[in-house]
Amino acid sequence: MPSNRLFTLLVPVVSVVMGLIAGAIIMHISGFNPIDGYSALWTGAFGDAYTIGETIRRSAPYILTGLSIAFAFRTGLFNIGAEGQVLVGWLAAVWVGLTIDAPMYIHLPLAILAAAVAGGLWAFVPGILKAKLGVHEVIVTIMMNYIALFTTNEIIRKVLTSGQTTTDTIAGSASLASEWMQSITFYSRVHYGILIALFAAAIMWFIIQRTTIGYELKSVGFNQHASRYAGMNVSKNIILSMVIAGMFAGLAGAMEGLGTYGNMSVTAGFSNLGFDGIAVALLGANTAIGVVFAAFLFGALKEGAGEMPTGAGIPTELVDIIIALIIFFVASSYIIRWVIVRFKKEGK
Amino acid sequence: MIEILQSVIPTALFYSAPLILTALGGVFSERSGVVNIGLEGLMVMGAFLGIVFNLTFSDVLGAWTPWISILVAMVVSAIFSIIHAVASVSFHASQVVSGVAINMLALGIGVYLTKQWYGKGQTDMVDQPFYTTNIPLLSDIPVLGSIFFQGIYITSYLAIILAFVAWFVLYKTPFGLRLRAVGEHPMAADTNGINVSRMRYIAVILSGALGGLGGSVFALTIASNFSHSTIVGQGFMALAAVIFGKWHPLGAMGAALFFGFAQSLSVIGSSIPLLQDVPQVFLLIAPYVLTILALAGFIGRADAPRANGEPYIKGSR
Amino acid sequence: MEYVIEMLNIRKEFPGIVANDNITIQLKQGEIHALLGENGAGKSTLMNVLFGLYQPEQGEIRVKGKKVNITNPNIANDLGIGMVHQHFMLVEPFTVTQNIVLGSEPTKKTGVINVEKARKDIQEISDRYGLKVDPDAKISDISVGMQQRVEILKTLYRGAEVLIFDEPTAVLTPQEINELMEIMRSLIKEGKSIILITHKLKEIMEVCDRCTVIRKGKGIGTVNVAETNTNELASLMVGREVHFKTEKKQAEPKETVLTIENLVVKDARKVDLVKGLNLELRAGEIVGIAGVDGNGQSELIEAITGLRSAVSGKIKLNNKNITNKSPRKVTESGVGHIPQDRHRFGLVLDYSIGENIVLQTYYKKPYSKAKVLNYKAIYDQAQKIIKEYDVRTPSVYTKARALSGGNQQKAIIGREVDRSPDLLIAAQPTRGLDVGAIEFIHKKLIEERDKGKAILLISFELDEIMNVSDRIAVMFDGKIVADVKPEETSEQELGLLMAGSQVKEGDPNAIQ
Amino acid sequence: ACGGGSSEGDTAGSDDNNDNADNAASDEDYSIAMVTDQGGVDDKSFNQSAWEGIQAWGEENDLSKGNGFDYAQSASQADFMPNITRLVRDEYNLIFGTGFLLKEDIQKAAEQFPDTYFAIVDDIVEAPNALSVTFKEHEGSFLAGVAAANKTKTNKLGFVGGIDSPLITKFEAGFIAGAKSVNPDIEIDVQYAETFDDAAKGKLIASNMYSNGVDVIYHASGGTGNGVFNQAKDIKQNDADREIWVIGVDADQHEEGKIGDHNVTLTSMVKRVDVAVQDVAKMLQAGEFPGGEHLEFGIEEDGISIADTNTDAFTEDIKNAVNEWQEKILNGDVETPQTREELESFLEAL
Ligand SMILES: Nc1ncnc2c1ncn2[C@@H]1O[C@H](COP(=O)(O)OP(=O)(O)OP(=O)(O)O)[C@@H](O)[C@H]1O
Ligand SMILES: Nc1ncnc2c1ncn2[C@@H]1O[C@H](COP(=O)(O)OP(=O)(O)OP(=O)(O)O)[C@@H](O)[C@H]1O
Ligand SMILES: [Mg+2]
Ligand SMILES: [Mg+2]
Repeated sequence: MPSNRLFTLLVPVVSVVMGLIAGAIIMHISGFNPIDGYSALWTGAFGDAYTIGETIRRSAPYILTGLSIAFAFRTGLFNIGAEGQVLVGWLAAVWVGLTIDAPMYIHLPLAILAAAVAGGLWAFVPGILKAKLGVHEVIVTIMMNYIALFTTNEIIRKVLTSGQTTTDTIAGSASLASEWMQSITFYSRVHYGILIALFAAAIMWFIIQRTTIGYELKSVGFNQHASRYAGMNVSKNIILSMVIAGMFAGLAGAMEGLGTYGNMSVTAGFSNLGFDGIAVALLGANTAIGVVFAAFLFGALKEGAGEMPTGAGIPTELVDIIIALIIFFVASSYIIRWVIVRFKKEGK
Repeated sequence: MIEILQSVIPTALFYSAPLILTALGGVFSERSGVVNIGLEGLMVMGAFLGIVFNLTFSDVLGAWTPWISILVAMVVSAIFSIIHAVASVSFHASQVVSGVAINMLALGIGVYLTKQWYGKGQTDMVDQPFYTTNIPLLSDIPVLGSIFFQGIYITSYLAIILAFVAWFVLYKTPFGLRLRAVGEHPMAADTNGINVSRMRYIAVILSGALGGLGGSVFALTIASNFSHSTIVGQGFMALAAVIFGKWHPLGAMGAALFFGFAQSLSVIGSSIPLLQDVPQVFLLIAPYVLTILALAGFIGRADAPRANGEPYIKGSR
Repeated sequence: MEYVIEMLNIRKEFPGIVANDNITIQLKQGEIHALLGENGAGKSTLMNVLFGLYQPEQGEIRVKGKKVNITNPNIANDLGIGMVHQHFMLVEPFTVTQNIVLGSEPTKKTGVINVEKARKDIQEISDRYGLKVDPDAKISDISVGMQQRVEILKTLYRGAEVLIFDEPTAVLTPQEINELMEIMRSLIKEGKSIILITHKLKEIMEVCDRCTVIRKGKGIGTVNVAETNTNELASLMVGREVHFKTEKKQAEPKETVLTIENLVVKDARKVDLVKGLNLELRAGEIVGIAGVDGNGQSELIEAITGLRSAVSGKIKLNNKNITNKSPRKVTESGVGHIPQDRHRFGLVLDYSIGENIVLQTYYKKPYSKAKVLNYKAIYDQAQKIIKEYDVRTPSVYTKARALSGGNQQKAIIGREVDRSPDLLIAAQPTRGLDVGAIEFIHKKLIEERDKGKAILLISFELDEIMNVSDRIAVMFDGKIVADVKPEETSEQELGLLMAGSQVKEGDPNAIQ
Repeated sequence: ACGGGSSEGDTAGSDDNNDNADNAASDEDYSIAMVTDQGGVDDKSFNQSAWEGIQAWGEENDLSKGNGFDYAQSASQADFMPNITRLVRDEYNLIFGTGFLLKEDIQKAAEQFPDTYFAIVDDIVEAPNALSVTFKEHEGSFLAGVAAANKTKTNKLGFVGGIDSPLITKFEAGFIAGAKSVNPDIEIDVQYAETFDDAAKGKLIASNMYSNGVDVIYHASGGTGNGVFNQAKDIKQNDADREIWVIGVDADQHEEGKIGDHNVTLTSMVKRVDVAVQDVAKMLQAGEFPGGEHLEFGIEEDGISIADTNTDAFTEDIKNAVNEWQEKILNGDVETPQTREELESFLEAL
């Protein structure tokens, strides 16, 4: 049998290729030229410094929501609530960015921390309900999403502004925006947040793989009985896991609040960062490094999609279809493995 | 009080019906051991198909259009759900992953085809939606008649009846016993000569049919057209209803009715004297907070079917 | 010929291993045929082939002389082959009746399951073979013995003529084992044929007619039980001589390590199961707890180890109160625990062997420092344990799940013993293991005793209790009702004590 | 953003795929593009209306899509800025952002790209090269209120808002002021769905309002309004004699109200974004782009009107009443309120 490591690399690559081929077939059937379509997609994502900047910017929150969901998954929990955690994190970051007056080296970390804490607190609720009462985290996180949506809207209207739909722009001392990065990318909105996201990925990897905390969290995820037997506090670990997951998602909110937009608006619906994060996590096989790659893939496809209607007359939804197919192929890696093994055998 | 019930219950019923139907699909799928986060996508498919069929054939089919529309939506969504079955049953895919893909795929296909066929992001409104009716005889019952049988969509009753049918099928027939066995202990079922894969395929396809039904009923009783925002979160609420209802058809129905009731109350709240001065945001979040409280307070722990989410691979432990 | 089943030259491979290598077994009409072999020898695999769960790479199966191709359990059922699996194949939330009829349900005209008919049919069969079950009880609520009877009923309900029992006695109490023997005899009387897998040679001697031995996937041969003895069987299967009675010196008990006073513990259903228990255990002795399953043994262990809270009473370790302390505190004050259910409690099956070896100590130096794990130290330790305790695993990085039960058990024992706890609780440490592994584990327990540790052994095997213990405490109805020396008692006497006789007069819980 | 529901008679979709029509544009031609918000160019609302304006202007000048004028569709908030930037780099002279959601991005873009002209619809930005275009929705809503007050038999009206925001408050305040100006005793039930695309919520609210005796509902709630129409039509279907009405928003929502031989759409408050866009385009061509200014399109500027398509319901009497109040607004006799505070003082003065 070929080594596992090779598979973990081959499967996503093959999946992406197959997804793109399927996309080409769909384009062809619908009467579009796949080459035009994909060159538009490429231009839209990597055509020049500007789009590259935007692709990176778009990937940063995906990395973080992906990490959030992956982290929870690794410890046996399903966090559908990243969506709500993003919103409260966003709000908290902007709130601190607006109301506190401090030098940058205090203000910025404080705003980022506020986002993480808010996301963590939001996830604490499903965590504690799961740990203490056995309430299924999936329902509670879904409900918490709606609660976050309505309450953040209300706070923007009633507390952060007087009846407006968008807050003021945060103080420069709390901003992640980088004039330097913008200037080399033709004023894209790329900001320092990507560094935070990559750092967070490193943290996740470190916690999960290298620390006793990760050891306990995974153990509880695999087998609660054995964990209790081994002296671990199962409730504490469930809560901790949700809270850390929530903090990652909260940070994704900070990307938007402190980086991309510098403010927060009343929204009529979800940002989808949290839901897309599920796909990112799963594409990345719930590992930190996998999530980073998946987020970039996701970011590039979504960013490039914007160019498809103008560049080739193809509806952007085609990209959603392609992403969905890629996810299917990754999910069905069993069959891909099977084919690869077959292939190898024949080759011998 | 009766007045409040008169306005709450019929509205709760129409709100709940699509959730009930979809949740029933979820119950079948998860009872067989296949996690189905794809309910949202299945609803999208159903809504899309229901609307498109209705728009296309309303001239030909007349008053029968909505019924045939939901039937078609049901059948095609059932076929669509085979993708989930193939991935998660035959290819041993992670069922969560496959479900997420179903959600993205359905929305992608729905909107893509809408743009292809109609040249715009949303369809027109249908001419032949469902309308409410009074149920003959029953609606004349004093008090109860006006609460339960006036101004009701037949589809709401269909949903409730189907919940009982689902209960009957799952708990009274050999098919149901086998399906549940497959979700609890597939290997035991296998050694008893039950074809695990086949049962799971059937269950997933049933969830596709019911999800499609739920989506099309939503479209034809509430939304009237299809766009990217026709189904936004209802599938996840249906999933919540499945778990809230402890994977039991009647429980899921109860949970869906609870959601409808809570939503209806939150809207009506502003015209109930007692609640008039409550800031609107509290009414808005009330349904969701109530759900959490109900779960924490007296529903508590719910155990999923033991083998839920685990691909069955013959010959492994 | 008179063979009902013939499996000829069967070969079955798993990735990287040949589980069955050219094995032949022939079952005569009306006999009980034992299948004997070490853990992992390939017995279950062979039987799964017969039952249609696995397809053999090679070989031929004949039923009543006719060649058959059994591609799934349905075909096996149709051919009259039924199997009681090593790990029960029962759907826990279902009732007994539902489990039995599952897959071949009687229905009414309406398509509804005909529960009345099912119940009647089951009653009939269970009367005929003396298989007492409660048809409406949920599986999760009934004893292991009854679960086994349900498994047997399942096969009979489907009209099985040939029954395969895969290690049916590993999980049974002695009483239940006797009942099972009776059942098997009555099945033979009704014309059935049986293949019995067991590690207990005594059982083979008692009920079997012939015995086929396999070793490391290869067939060694078939012997007539009447013409052999346990020693011969054991050496056939292991390939060397095996000692059944473990050599040990006289115990030299020292200071008291564990004191339990008036302990009361409730079970999950909030019923008192330990009812004012008193026990004392000293350094350098092995105390065996004998008792019928369900008399509070599990609750007692869980209370000592902090996994379950005590309602009242006191548990003291080295004179320090450890009542209702957390499992971590209890472990740290010097308790080691080999849990009864190794898959549920003993191991995180998805962790590697190495990670499992530090399950109790990962947070300590040298395995971690400032919460950062030191994998080198962890895997070095694991390497040491697997060498010392002869854990057969491809590597320390292998997932625990992939190990055979015996090797999993050895890893757990290695982990617990190596910490050198003052008190070692060993619950059913040899359940399901072959004689070679049992011998090894018993030797280890005695070694620890000789090092001056206190050992509490809980087992349903009277043999084991008699062989290993220095002192036997009989547990009945939540209390220790007798304290005897193995030399001064017999299995018969213990059996009576365990059933509650000779209890103080006036006790309302005396024998019914 | 408050889009209407959808209706037939789409004009936007057909020309998606033929961007190579070769109408050689003269050298000194101006080019104009727009960035939509999430609604998209076929939202039956201001995005569509703006696009229609741009198309009309393009046709007048013998231009074609992708060649003189174009749009960029945004699927989410994250797309606004990339879309704007792309159009800047494609060297369009004037870029419209439609919808208040684009405010921040247009503001930023205007600062970053001083050589390009920008215009925001429905909000205000401040930059010398950017123009703000808003509408006096309160004026139209006032007239809608007048119409409703004249139509109601129960003296109970309903207002369904999308998201509680300054923009939608303009609709609310204008509507209430108009209705109370006709009859101060009229009650108005105001509810916000807090979303622009939850038809179920719209239907719940409408159902509640109608069963409480409301007979005219004015909605400014985009797709949520679908539910309002749905509920009204359902009631009408069951009881053709029941007098209940919906007032549409943004576009003429006459089609949405059709049910058999009836139509529940009393009228619609129409926002002529197309008119505004064409006006601005002409200023640009004339070299008079009013950068830094704020243009408000009201009744006077033909930017706001009240639809009279449903002649059965929107009777001559009502039409006359509406015209009468429209005169008063035009000649300054009535100052229509835009906020809740202004509404309060307006009502006190009645
Ligand atoms: N599903 C499987 N996948 C891979 N290898 C397997 C599988 N099942 C069994 N094996 C291999 O086949 C060998 C025989 O296993 P089997 O379960 O038949 O042993 P056994 O004789 O029943 O042991 P025990 O006495 O412990 O029940 C084992 O050593 C194991 O490595
Ligand atoms: N998932 C798996 N991957 C690889 N091998 C496996 C797997 N599951 C089982 N096996 C193999 O099957 C063999 C038998 O497993 P089994 O659990 O029956 O062991 P056992 O000794 O019978 O233990 P016990 O009876 O206590 O459960 C093991 O030796 C193991 O190698
Ligand atoms: Mg075995
Ligand atoms: Mg075994």
